[in-house]
Amino acid sequence: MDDLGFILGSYVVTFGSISLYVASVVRRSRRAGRDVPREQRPWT
Amino acid sequence: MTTTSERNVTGTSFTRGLGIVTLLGIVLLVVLGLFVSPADVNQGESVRIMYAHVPGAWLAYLAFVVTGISSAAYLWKRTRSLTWDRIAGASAEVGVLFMGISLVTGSLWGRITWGTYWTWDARLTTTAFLFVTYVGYLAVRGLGGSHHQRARRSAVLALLAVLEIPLVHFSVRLWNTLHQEASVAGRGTDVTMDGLMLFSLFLGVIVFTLMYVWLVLHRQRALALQDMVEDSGLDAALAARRAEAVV
Amino acid sequence: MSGTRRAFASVRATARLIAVKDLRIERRGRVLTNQVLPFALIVMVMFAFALDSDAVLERVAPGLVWLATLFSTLFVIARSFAVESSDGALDQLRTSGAPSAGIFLGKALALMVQLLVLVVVLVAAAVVLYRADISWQGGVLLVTTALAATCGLAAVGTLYGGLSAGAKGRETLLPLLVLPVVAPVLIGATRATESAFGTNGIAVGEGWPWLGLLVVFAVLFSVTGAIAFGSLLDE
Amino acid sequence: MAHDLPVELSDAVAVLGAFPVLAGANLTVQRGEIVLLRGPNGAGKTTLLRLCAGLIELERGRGRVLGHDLSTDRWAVRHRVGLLGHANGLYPDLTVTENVAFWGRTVGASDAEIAAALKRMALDGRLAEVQVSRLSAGQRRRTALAALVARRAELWLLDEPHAGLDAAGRDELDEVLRQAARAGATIMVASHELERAGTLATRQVEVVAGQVRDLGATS
Repeated sequence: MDDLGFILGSYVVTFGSISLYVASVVRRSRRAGRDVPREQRPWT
Repeated sequence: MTTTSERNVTGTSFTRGLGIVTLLGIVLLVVLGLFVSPADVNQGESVRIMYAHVPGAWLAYLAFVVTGISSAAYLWKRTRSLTWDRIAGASAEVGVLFMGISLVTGSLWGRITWGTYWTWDARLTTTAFLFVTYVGYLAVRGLGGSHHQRARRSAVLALLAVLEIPLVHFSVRLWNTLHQEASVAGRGTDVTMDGLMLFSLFLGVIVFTLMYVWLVLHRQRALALQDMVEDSGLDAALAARRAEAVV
Repeated sequence: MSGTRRAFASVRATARLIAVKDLRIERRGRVLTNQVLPFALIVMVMFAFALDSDAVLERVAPGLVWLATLFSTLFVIARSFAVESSDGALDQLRTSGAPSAGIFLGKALALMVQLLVLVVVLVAAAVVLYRADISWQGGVLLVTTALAATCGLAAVGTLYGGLSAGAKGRETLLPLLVLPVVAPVLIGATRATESAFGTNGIAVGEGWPWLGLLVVFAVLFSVTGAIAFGSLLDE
Repeated sequence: MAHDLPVELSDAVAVLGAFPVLAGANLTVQRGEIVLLRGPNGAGKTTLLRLCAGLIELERGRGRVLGHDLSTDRWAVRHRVGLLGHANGLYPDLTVTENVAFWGRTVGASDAEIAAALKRMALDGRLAEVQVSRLSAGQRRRTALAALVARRAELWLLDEPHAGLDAAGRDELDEVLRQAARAGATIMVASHELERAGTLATRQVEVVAGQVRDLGATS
């Protein structure tokens, strides 16, 4: 069926790009986290 | 201090729990949306896109509302705190992400049901303008300056965006109703929801809300970390400059 | 002589002072007449090349007039703030104690006058190049439309121009910020002008609701701009 | 307000980007003083003046200018100071008179005061109706100084005011500053013209690596 690619594609786009975003947030926070000691983080 | 191996920087037990629930929800949503829920009478299988598209679009709008409210909270003297600014920024970023995704999934859905990727429907056009506006907002956030400069500038901009949205929406709608007879509705695209479909959509909204909260929490904390890194960089630079004066 | 005896110029006096100053600079520098207007006219001619059909041109003439206005507006805004930032005048304005609402209104007023000149020339070009024609009633609608639309454009332009005036490298941000916001002006002014031109047999009467939209837009952004300009200009 | 010191900085830090240009500056200035800021390039003289003008944020430390707290109320300082930076703040398409009149009027100066300011810097003659774009660097500096005179500021902040001026212009400038100080204004001048500025100043301070060292009064 022709539509199948579109339907699967939209799920892939949705969760794929969110995963990429999560990865970038985690990467950035790890890099920043190296220079901030744990006790200075208000949420810990 | 240099715990380079540290993996979980912005997480707490709450966000970890939230993350697990969200992941389970996503799995359930995909299974329900793609396999279990029935095809629509009119739309056929393509209705499955709805479970990813509609919640994403709604949450994007919600994210921009949150950005507006936190910007106002920053500007109001009694609640002024950089946390509000970071929530506004994080929320706008997640909103742009969700809205970008919805524009793509929406056009895929449109291609199947309307036979076209894009239509100049009022809601769609407003959404596109909203997307560009918040891309601009994020660009302004990246302009630099001190934390409070950034916060003030972007908060004013966010409130201007709140003013802009109804104007754009209203003008596009007026334009649309007067000049576009062939509307999207009435071309066999109506969805007749049965119980399971409604439940899947409902689940989608919940899953996207959880995802939104998780993302904003983490992003907001990552922004806080970046601000702290800049501050501690200042400490080091300050010490270096003071040492310069002694010589 | 001790203490302050500095008189605060009122918002109106400041606005007048700034508007007169900006227009005088334009009269001497002739950036609008010697650079922006020719650009806008070339764009109009290029549209004709690209669309290549009298019938189509006649139909889209109102849209082209306002599209050319919009693009030219970006240049006029950039010029308006380049004048302030090139020799540090911005710092002097910041330390002058002149009310920022006055600075906003003054700069917006000067911008509006320049945009009006631009629109007049472009409408004339549309009449000549695209064979648009205007009835007597259409003329009234067109004039009010031009006033409301340029007022809205000037308000938005000044607001975001102030934001991008501060530092280098921000000029490229201006179109990204301004264009989505002024979409209602483009839509409203184009439809109103269509009625004024009688494009596609649209009656003049159909243009008035669009004029309403333009007026709402102009008023909203003028007021908001006067309030918000200070915090965008004052770094 | 009469007892407020014109400038009180303690441990003031100001940054450009991530760089601390001022790294803990301490400075107190009394009313009527003419303070010369000396020091090498990049020491932070310009930033110190801009901080006092309320144009940049006080990142850390405490600072009061003319009684206003710099960390919370720096905008209130602005209209009470007169700043002459490296840039002249002039509109090249306007004439000398138009420029001075414009800046005078933004602070509510009368026509007579504007005319007096022009006369004070000897700009009321042939140059009065000349466009600033046709002036030499020194003549532009003169025009900027006339605009400054027309502002009647309480705290004058001058960054290299002598630069570009000829001998006569320098004498006129010094006389203007002395007169303003006698009338109760406070003046801070950053300059490399140590000999000339040294005779003008009542006190000298040295700015080094973002900190201020008092060199004492000059006789």
